[in-house]
Parts: sequence; C-alpha cells; structure tokens
Amino acid sequence: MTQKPKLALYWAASCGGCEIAVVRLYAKILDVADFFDIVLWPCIMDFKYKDVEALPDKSIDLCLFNGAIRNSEQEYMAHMLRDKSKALVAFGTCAYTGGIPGLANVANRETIFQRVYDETPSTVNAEGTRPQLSYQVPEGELTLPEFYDSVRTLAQVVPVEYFVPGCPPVKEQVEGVIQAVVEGKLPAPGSVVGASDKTVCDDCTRIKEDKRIRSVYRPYEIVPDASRCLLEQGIICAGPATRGGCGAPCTSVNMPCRGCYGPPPNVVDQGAKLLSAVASIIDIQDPAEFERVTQAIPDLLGTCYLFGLPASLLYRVRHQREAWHAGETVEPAKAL
Amino acid sequence: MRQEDLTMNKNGFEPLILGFACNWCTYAGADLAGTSRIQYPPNIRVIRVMCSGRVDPTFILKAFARGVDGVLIGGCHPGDCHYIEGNHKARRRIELLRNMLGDFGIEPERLRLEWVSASEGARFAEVVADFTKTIKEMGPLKTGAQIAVEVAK
Amino acid sequence: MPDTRIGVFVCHCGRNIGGYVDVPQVVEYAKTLPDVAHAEHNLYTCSEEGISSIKRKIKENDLNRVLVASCTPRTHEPLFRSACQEAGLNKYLFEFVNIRDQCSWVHMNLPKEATEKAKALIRMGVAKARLLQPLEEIEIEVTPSCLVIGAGAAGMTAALNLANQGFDVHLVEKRAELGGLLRGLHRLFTGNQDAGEFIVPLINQVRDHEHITIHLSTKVKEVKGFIGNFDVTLDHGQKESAVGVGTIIVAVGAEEFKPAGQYGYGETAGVLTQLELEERMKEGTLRAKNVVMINCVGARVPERTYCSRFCCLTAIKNAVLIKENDPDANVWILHRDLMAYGVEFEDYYRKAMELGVRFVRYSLESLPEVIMDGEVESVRVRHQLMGKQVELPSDMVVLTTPLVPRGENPEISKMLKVPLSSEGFFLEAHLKLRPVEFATDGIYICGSARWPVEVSEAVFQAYASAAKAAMPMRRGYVCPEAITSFVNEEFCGGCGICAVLCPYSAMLMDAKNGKRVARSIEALCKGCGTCGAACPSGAITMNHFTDNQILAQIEALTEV
Amino acid sequence: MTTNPVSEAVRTERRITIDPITRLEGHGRIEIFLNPEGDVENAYFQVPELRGFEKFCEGRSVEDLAIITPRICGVCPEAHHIASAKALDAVFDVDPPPAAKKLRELLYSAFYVADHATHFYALSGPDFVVGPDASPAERNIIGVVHKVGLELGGEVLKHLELCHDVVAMIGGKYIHPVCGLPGGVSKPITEEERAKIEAIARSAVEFGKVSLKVLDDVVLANQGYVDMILSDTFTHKTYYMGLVDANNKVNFYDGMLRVVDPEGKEFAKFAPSEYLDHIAEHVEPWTYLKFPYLKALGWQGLVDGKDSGVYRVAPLARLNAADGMATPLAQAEYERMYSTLGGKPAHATLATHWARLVELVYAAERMLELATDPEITSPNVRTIPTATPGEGVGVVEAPRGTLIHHYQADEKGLARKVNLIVGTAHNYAAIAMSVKKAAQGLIKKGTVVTEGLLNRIEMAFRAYDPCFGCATHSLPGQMPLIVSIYDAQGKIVEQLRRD
Repeated sequence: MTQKPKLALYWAASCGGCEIAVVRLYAKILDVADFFDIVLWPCIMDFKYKDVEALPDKSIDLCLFNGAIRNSEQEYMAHMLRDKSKALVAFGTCAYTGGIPGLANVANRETIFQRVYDETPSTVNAEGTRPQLSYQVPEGELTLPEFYDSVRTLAQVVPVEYFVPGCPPVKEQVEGVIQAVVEGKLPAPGSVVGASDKTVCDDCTRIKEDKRIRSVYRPYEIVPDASRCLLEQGIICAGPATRGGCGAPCTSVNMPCRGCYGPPPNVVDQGAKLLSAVASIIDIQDPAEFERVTQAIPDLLGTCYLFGLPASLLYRVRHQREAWHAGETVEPAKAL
Repeated sequence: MRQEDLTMNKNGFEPLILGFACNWCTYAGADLAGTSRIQYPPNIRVIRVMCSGRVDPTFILKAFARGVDGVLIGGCHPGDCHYIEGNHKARRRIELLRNMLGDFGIEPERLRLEWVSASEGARFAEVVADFTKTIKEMGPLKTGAQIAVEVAK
Repeated sequence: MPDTRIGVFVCHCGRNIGGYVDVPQVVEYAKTLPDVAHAEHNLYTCSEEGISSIKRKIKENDLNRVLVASCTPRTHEPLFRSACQEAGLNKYLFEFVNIRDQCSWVHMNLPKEATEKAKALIRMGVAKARLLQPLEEIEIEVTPSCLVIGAGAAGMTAALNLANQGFDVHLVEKRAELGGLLRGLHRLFTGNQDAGEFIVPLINQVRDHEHITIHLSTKVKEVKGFIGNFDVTLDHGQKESAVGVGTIIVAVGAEEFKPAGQYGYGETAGVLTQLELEERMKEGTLRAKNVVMINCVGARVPERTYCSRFCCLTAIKNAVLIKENDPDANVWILHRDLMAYGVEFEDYYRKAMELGVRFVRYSLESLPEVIMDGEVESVRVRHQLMGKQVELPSDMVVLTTPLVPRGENPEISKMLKVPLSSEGFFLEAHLKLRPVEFATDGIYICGSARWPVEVSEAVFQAYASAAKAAMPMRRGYVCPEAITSFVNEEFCGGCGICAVLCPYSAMLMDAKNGKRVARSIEALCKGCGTCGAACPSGAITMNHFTDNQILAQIEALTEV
Repeated sequence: MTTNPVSEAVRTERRITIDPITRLEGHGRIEIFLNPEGDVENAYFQVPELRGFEKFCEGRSVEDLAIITPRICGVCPEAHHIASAKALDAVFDVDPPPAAKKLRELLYSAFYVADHATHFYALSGPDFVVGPDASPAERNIIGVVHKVGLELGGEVLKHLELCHDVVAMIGGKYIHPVCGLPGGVSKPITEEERAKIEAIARSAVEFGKVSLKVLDDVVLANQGYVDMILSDTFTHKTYYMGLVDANNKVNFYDGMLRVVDPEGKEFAKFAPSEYLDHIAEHVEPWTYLKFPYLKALGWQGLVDGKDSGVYRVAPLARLNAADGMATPLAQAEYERMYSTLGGKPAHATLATHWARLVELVYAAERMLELATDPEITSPNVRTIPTATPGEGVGVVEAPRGTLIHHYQADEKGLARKVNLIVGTAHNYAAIAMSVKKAAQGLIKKGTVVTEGLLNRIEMAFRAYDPCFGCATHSLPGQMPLIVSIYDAQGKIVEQLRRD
C-alpha cells in the first residue's frame, strides 16, 4: 500500500466533468486504483482538509487538480496541494486556462450577486439578503468561503508542473496520461500533456480547399456541407487556433471547434490568433462591407475566449471592476 | 512603473504610446518628419516592421496588458502597399480587434491605424500629436492583467 | 552556444543627436542592460573611425551582436551590416536603433525626454538584439528561356524581342495558326494601315527565328516550380511534352463580346459586330447604303461595367472607311459617350464628322431599337440632344462590343497562382509601381489579357514585359530576400490560411502522410510577415521580425 | 476509539460538522447543532459555492448557451444541453423537424439509462446491496459486484459504456455534447448508426429487467430494508413536481409541468414557459444556493406539509406527479411499486431508488421506440430560424429534477437575461429537512455516533441526487464522512472517523 505512488484528485471551480472523465475510464479505473494509493479524491472519499494538511510536504506523487480558482477555499486548497505534491497537474481546461467558469471575468462579485440574488425573475428577496462569509444562526455561527471578484487559472495561483487540456480531457488522452505516469514517462515539467502539438485542423478530417470567405454565418444560420471545412463555409471555427489531440469530435458532428483545448504551442494568446486569422481570410477590402459581414460575430470576446478568458493577455473585462471599485451601482436590470 | 514616465511626469499624466511603422511608408514618413525637424510629443516608441500586415493582434494585446496607454499602427495608403495588400489585412485585423477591445472595456480609441506615406512627414507628426492628445485626455489604461496582479496581492 | 555579447555604439552625429540627447548618459545606461558586453559613443559612428571601431570592438570583446543607435536603417543599415560582415559577424546579427530622425530631431526642445526616449529605444533594441539569429542569403539560377502563352500581337512581339536578345522562347498558341485577333482585322488605326502589312512580317519573323519554338494547337497543362526554374507541361492534343523555362509571359489576349439576342444579332445577317464587319470589308463583300453602328453594346452596363477603351475608335475608323469607299453611303454612330483620347484619335473623330458620319447620343434608359422584317429596315432611337424619337433607315446594323476575358483565364490563373481582376482580366502587381509583372516573381503580363488594348498599346506592353523578363535571365540568377518566413512542420495543422494570404504564392500546402502541411518557398517569400501575423497555430516564424523578438521589444518598452 | 468522550460531550452544547459531502455546484456541508440534552437542535445544509452563470451568460451569442450551460454540471451535461436547445428553439420561435426532436430525445434517453444505472449500482446500491452497516471498505461498487456477482458487475459497466457511445454518436461527445442548436440538431444519423443504437437499446431493456430483479432479490426481499424505507425517519409529506405528457404520463423531454399536493391531488398544471407564475426562490444568508418554493403557498421556512411551499422533484416526485408511465414494462413496475408502498403519493424518500429503476426501464423502452422509429434516420434535422431572437424557456426533467433554462436575447442574438433553476435546487429545502430529520431520528441523548448512523444520515440526502453521493462508493476507499464534535467555543474535542 505505502509502496504505491500517492495520487490525489481535487476539483475547484468546475462542473465535475473532469472527474467523470476519469471515472469513465470504465474498467481501467480499477487499474488506476490498483496502481495508486489514492490519498485524496473528494468525490470518492473523505477530504477533511486537516488530513491533507497533516501529510508531509511533497508526499503526494501526483495531484490532478481540476477547476479554476473562484473562491478563498479553492485558493487555500491550491496552495496546500502545491506544498504536498511532487507533481501538480492542472487537469482540464478550467484549471489550465480558466474554462467556462472563467467567463465570469466579464463580471465581478457585485454584479454576479446582484443578478443571482436580486434580479433573477424567480428570486423573491425584498430584504436584499446576500450570502455572508460569517452568519450567526440562533444555534451558532455559519461560515462560507469568500467569492472572489475574478477567476484565476491554477498556474496564476501556484506553480504547476503539467497541464492537461480539454473540457473535458478526452478518454484516450486521460488513459495516455495515466499510462505515462505509470511508466514514468512524463515529459519535462512545464509541458502540456495529453494533447497534440498540432492544431485541431490536423485532427479534423473535413476537406480543406480555399480559406478565403466573403460571408460569415452563425452555426444555426446555415446547414453546412457535411464534408467540407466549416471555416471555409463561413462558420467561425476555432480549430486552427486550438491545440489538437481531442480528435475533433465537435466538427465530426458539423459543429465548430470552440477552443477548449487551449492555445497551440508557441501561441501566446489563443483569442488574438483566432481573431487575426478570421480577419485575414475574410476577403473583403471595402471597410463598410467588412463591418457588415463581421456583424455575424456579435460576441467577439465569447467567440475568441470562450474557454480561456483568465489565461488571455487581457485576463478580464476592465470597466466591470472599475465600476465596482468606484462603487457605481449598475442600474437594476428589468425582469425577464 | 516605467522610469521614463517618472521623469516625464512634470505636468500630470504622460501616456506611454507604442507605434508600429511599416518600413516602406510610415517609417520613412517618420524619418522625413525628422529631417524636416517637425516637433511632436516624445511619448511614442516606434517598432519598425516590414509591413503593417506583420502586426499580430497578439502584439497589441501584449502592449495593453503591459500597461501601454495607446497603440498606433502606421501603414501605406491603400493601393501603395509594398506587399500588394498587407495594409488591407492590417486594417481588417485592427478593425476587428478594436471591436473586441470594447468588449474588454478598453476604449477602441486607444488603438489607431493610420495611413502615412513616405512623403507625409508632417502628417506623421500631426497623427502622433493628435493621438497623444487623445490618450492624455482618456487617462491611463488600467488593464485586466494589472487588476489580476492586485487581486493576487 | 556561446553566451550573448552585445556591443552598443551610440552616435553623436555631431550635434544632430549629441546636441539634444545626453549621449554619455545613454551609453552608461546601455551598459546596465542585459547581455551588453560593451557600449561606447562615437562622434560619427558611420565615419571611417566609427566603422573601424565597430570592427575592432567585435574582435576585442568577441561581440556576437552589434547595435548602433544613430540615424535611420533606411540609409545606413547596409553600411553597418557590411562592417559586421567584414569583422566576421553575420550581418543579420546587427540591430539598428533610430535616435536621430525619430528622436533628437523631433524633440529638440525636450532634451530630458529625448534622452529618456533614446534609452527606451535602445533598451528595446537590445531586447531584440539578444534574440537575433544569423540568416543566409541564397542565389537561385535562372534558366535563360521564356514561355510565352498566346501568339497574338502582344505574344509574338514579346517572343521576338526576347529571341532577338538571344533567349530561347517557347511560344504556345491554342489555335492552329499564329496571329490571334489580328488575323480578323482589316485595317489598323491610326493611319488605317492594312493589318496584313503588320501581322504577316511579324508572323514570318517569329516562325523563322532560331530561338523561338512554336507550339500550335497547344495548351499549357501544368506549371510547377518558381522563377528561374519553371517545369511546364504542354498538351499538344494527342501527346504531351515538358519544357523547362526561367520566366513566363502571359499574353492570352481577349475576345470580342458576341451580343447574342441583342438588337437582333444572330437573327439576321444584317446585324453584325465590328470584327465581323472588318472581315467583310477585308473580303470586299460589304454592300450597304445605310449603316447604323450602335456603340457600348454589352459595355458599361450593370453586368459589364468597364469601358473597352478603343471600340469607339474602331467604330469611327470603320465608319470613315465606309464613307471613303462610298461617299453616298449614310453612316450613323449611336453612342452613349465618345472616347477619343489622345491627339490622333481626336483627329479621327474630326475627320469622320467632316466626311459626314453622323453621331447620335442615346442613353442607357432608352436604348435604340432595330426594326426588322426578316431584314433590317430601320433603327429607332431617342435622340438625346433633339430630345425626340428619330427613325434611321438602315440596311445594316453594326454592334460595337467590348473585349471580354478569355474563358480559360481562371484555369491559367489557378495554374500560375496569379490573380484575376473582378472583371476576369489578369491583375498585375501594381498599376504604377510594378506594371506588366505579377506579384509572383518571374511571371509577366502584356496585351489584352491584362486589359483591352489596341494594337500599338499591346506592342509596347509586349516590349515592357520582355524587358522585365530579360532582367533575371540576363543576370542568370536571382537573390531572394534572406528575411523570409519559415514553417515549423511540428506545429502546422495545415489549415491553409497562410497559403491564401501570401500575395506571392510563396506558401504551398504539401501533403505529408495524408495530412496537409504548409511550406514556405524562400525563393518567392518577400518577408512581409503577414502569414506570421495570421498563422493561428504559431507554426510560422517570420525571420528577423519574430514574435519573440517583437514581444521582447514590447516587454522592454514597459520595463522599469 | 473510546466512546466516553462522546457521551461526555453530549452533556454540553455540541455541534456536528459533516464537511464536505461533495458537490452540486461545489461541495455540500452539513452543520448539526445539538442542544444541551444532546438532541438535535437544528441542522443546516450549506452549499458553499457559486459560479454565477446567470451573469456571465449575458452578452454571449445566445446559441452559445447550449455550449456554456452544460458546464454547470459534468454529471448531467446532457440535461443542460437539451434544455438549452429547447430554450433556443423558443428564443428563435422555431420548430425543429420531427427527426431532430426524436434524436434529441434518443440521446437523452440513452443518457438517462446510464445516469440512473450509475446511481443505482455505484452510489445508492451499496447501501442496500452491501448494507448500511457493512464495513466502508466493502460498501462500494466493488462490494456490489462481489455481492451480485462479477457477471452483473460487467453488465453494468458495459451498459454505461454503450449508452455513452450512443450519446457521443449523436452529440459528438459524451461529456458536454454539442449537437443541439436552435431549430434542431447538427447531424442526422445513418442507418448503420441507427442499427447500432437499436441493438444497444434492446440490450438496455434487458438490463432494466435484470436491475429490477436485483431490486427484488436484495432490497424487497429484505424486510429490514423495506421497514427502513417506510420508516418515519426517511419520510416527508411534501408537494411533488414533474413533466407529464398529454396523458399525464412521465416524460423527460417535453410536456406540461404538473404539481400534486401531499395527498396526491393535482395542485397545478402549467406550460413550462409559465414557471414564474408558480415557482419562486428564497435567499438565505448562510448558503450560496437559493431555495425554490411554490409561489401560491409562499416561503414558510424549512417545513413540510400542505401549508408549506416546499416541493420535491426527481424520480419519486415525477412518478408521484404523474398518472403512470408511457411504456409497458415501466408501467407494470410503476403499479407494483405503489401497491407495495401502499398507494400514491409515496412520501418515503428512500423509495426514490425504486422510482429510479422504474424510470431506467422507461428510458430503455423509450430508447428502443425511438431507435426503431422510421423517421429517426431522416436527413432533415434542421429548421433554419428566421424570426428575430426574443425570449424563451426550455424545460426538461433532469435525473435530479426539473431543469429550467430561461433566456432573453436582443435583436443581434446576444443573450441579455438568463435565469436557471437546476434540478437539485428544487430539492434543496427538502434535502435540508431530510438531513435534519434523519439526524433527529438517529441522534438521541447519549447516542454514540457510529458508522451506520453516519451513513444513514448520508443516505437521507444521497437518495435525492448522485451529485451529493457522487461516486461516494464507486472506488475502494473510506467513507466520505467524518463527524467532528465541537465544544461551545467551536474547539474540536473528538473526531469520529470511518477507518
């Protein structure tokens, strides 16, 4: 038992899909259980923080950490697991680039609370009650973790050895990573593992001919030719600006890649590259016409950074926080 | 943050401006402004590229993330690009990027693309002066990345 | 990998820089920058002393990067680069910082700011210099032979011109005989010279020339390679053959628009086009008393907005010929606007009026109407000046139609990877800066393939393109840019975005074990870097202006 | 460990913390306060996490919500994806072709079989199969496999994988499918794929029968379990809500929302788009999750009964709220269940497991119906929206309860307002009450807190939602619980562990 390498899994701000992705190894999951001494897996067993704290530093051989850092509890766990682990792995897109929870960087604590606890039409909250970090109930005190203004990636909080992209990481790649660990074949620290060095286009079997386009469509606006490149048919696809290895499951069902595997190697900012590529191939010289055509991309931020806002160069939306700092009250939105 | 600012900071806010100039038109125009001794504000720092089409939006976001207050890109007039239509590609990228900067709460006015030919020394000086003025009025840029640092603290 | 050792040379340029920028202070600052092994200032770095100092310091401090902060790379970069080269340093390991034209001269009243700016620019320059990589310049041999596609006036003239210079020429013509459109022409303006007098000698010279190989009834099937070494496959119908050439001239010309269904064209022999009219005149079979010519048929209309430029003159020329031949004949020219540019053509117009050719202006809104009953009877037209409907007796109607692009243009454009205009004619690199040549090196264009031209224009375009094509062939080699893009196959996903962006067709999509990968052809790359800016997979490196170098400059710009 | 300190402890004010009990949106935490007599004074079930989807969905291209919202839960992303696609149909006022709707429901049915099977065998099964008092090391899927035999164990894993393949075939991915868009689905299926799916569906129906047999043999055959199921400790008289079809039969994909009162009488029946007239949410300062309740009755606090607005959703609630099942095998089992439990509605929380199997059989049968539908391979799976985007509500029955997506878009097709009520939220109040009741029933003066007791408290909430129990027993290992006994100052005086 004690001879086995120690494995820990933890999730922070995420949906749990990464955990399911590991559970979905089916029979193989039992091998994992055989090979490792699983010391921490909250969705499987007791995870009283004290027990992890009690472990000596670097006593966990491998820690698969999924989820972004959204609140104080998650940040605390990130630091603790960093200390306890030899190899800390940002497992899945949320931990790697912020993922969907990272989209919250378009807003901030106040605007989120306002929406969730005041504005939502089903909410009845005349007193303007808000969750409190510490609250006295008749029987005693109840506490809650602090909800931060911004979402951060794991690497923005603590140093990370490996990154496994994917929302979630595909089964084959998870198996591959586990295999690499079992065989002690992990690459140099700092690497992305469980993914390809090429882009999704390399995985995608659609026919690619001429990238020039003169119009842009949203996925629901046309029925694309099932065999041809979606981008060449005017549907914005993040495949060219996204690390491959997923096997392009999305384009295989005629839906564009949205970039969940993050930037390719050598790309600093995935969204900037996608934007540059798209602007380049829209073969229209007349500015007015270009303006008109690009109306079909109404949400550039969401198009370019759906899965990686916190990891982007700009990291978050600016005015939100400044409004929040200036204490401006965002005018209460009307009910649906 | 930037030592040249500190020294420049006599009367209020002195913006830091990054310029990209294409080798054949705008960079030559900037040189002409020099040989004609036309004076303009010292806030701009020019990076020479062969063509405005070389300017990757990544560079611009990097600059803003690092706290540059404004980015000016100079290229050849449409039809005069040394590389046929690199300037058109630049224009398309910049236009889309400006729209996205808005989504990020960064005023699109902080990013400007101008056509300046090799013979337009005076125009180069005007453009720089005007852009510097605009950015001064807008005040310093506070980016999400800087906010991140604060959050981390 | 030896550690980076940068030498920084700051120029006073007399007082030009030194008068406004505190050069010694800048030098002291430069010494504090990473990897700077040596920094000094010179009164004139470009002077004999300065240059020899650079060479000496490279040796003494075994510098492997050199940065000069002085005037502008546009004038002085070559000088300093060769200085480095002479000192045994690859010239691309040199970085230029402009602190005169773009600093001291434009901030003369702000010495303090100018000095700080100079420091910042040098800090940025050093940041880039640290990442500079040596580059090699290559030479590509150019086969001294040319492929001319199309044997009309333009093609034959170009071929003959090159052949006379001693270059081998392969002249390819899809038809069975030489001459192109000219064969059908009667007389040429200006001067109404017999077309035969021009074309026959030309054909004979071409046919008899030792350096010209003529391929009749032949099509170009495939073109591979690039300037200097094009591998061309010719399709002669039954068999194919391969020729290797160093340059290519496109002279496929254009064809006359046949206005089927308009004004009764095709319904009666009495309605014909100008070209058909010329053929009749040539045969001497023209019998007509009342001739009405209608201009701009199928030109300057919504579906074909351009003006074919010389058809007005063709109409005038033929009208004059009819009148000279039979003064009693009535000739009307119905036109929308009359284009008679230049000196000779204006005379033409005047002469026609003197001979009694009548000009009637009509508008696109009220087109003329040909009244027929088996044969042409008259033409009804709203006379714009008189503002009323007039009916012109007529036994022959001649439709003046524009030249339109050849049907095979798209095919050829794909084959040569050269662009077509929206009208379907071939598009040169630049109307003023680079006429008669394509953006793609080694491929040229002349005659009506480029735009409708009359014979004399076709001829001088032919000379121009021949002169352009002769340059690399005479030199025997070309030196492509050393600053080119490079594709790292490890990372290329084969999306093909770079391939459609490159104006020089320098990006090829290769198939590597079933997957697409981009390849940059150094010989064609001009180093603009637009592919690098767009490449979403980060596989393309734009040498000497790499992402890392520019990002480092930006970081340095914002450093404390 | 000595029991003395505990009995010591019981004499002064005590506090028991069960922290955490795994996630829905984040972890769950139970705080149990004891009075000086050592009886349960009160119990709080806290949800300490929030992600704010309702906010950051604003400004996104509205069709992207079908990609974004599934990330609320990686256990049931299919539910969110399908609910989102339906909301988008409404936003664009577009009616997908029949084949598209059927493909969505087919994907959803396959997902249901897998999800319910996971819960029955891996999460709650062990409580019955292996037994609540068995050693934690055995109380897991492996333990179940030992008890029921490797063959069945293999069957379970096989069918999970097969059903996931069906989802991936139609949706591209099993976790976070992408096929749904306004007006239909992105890809038709080929005859070849259909044949595969049909075979899987047939096998799934058989698997459903086997599962019912397991229930008979291990649960119903054991009077002890039956008594426990029916015991007051695990009983709550509340309202129940679920989707029903035109014949008031249970439906997961579409229909009307029906609410029955604690007597089982229809209390309300409404189109999902009218949910705001019937459901409201209450905010408490000690948790990030809101408490939905029936508007007509108002928020009376965490109490059950006819006068309280507290209602329940998920398998048992769905069956209570409906008049039966739309497929034969499921209907038969439905009738057997209620006769065994003594009629409708059934208030025994633990009967949810049985209800879940009834639904598993229905999902399998429905899967087969759809897989053999001649229209299912029609290439026409898209209606192109033409209307200006507006407002829309999309509702499905997620395994964990009614799932409501409500979007409002502007004319550019950008999401402007988003409201989401997820399955588990509806049950939040009930879960908190169940936990309190379980604690009250099991912690009495001087009672020593033992393994079985902790598990029984856990069983109370595990019945509602696998997100809580989430794989709690799915691997060899310890129970996820620890009980800390604090003194009045909150200083820990004793800990009870499972190992």
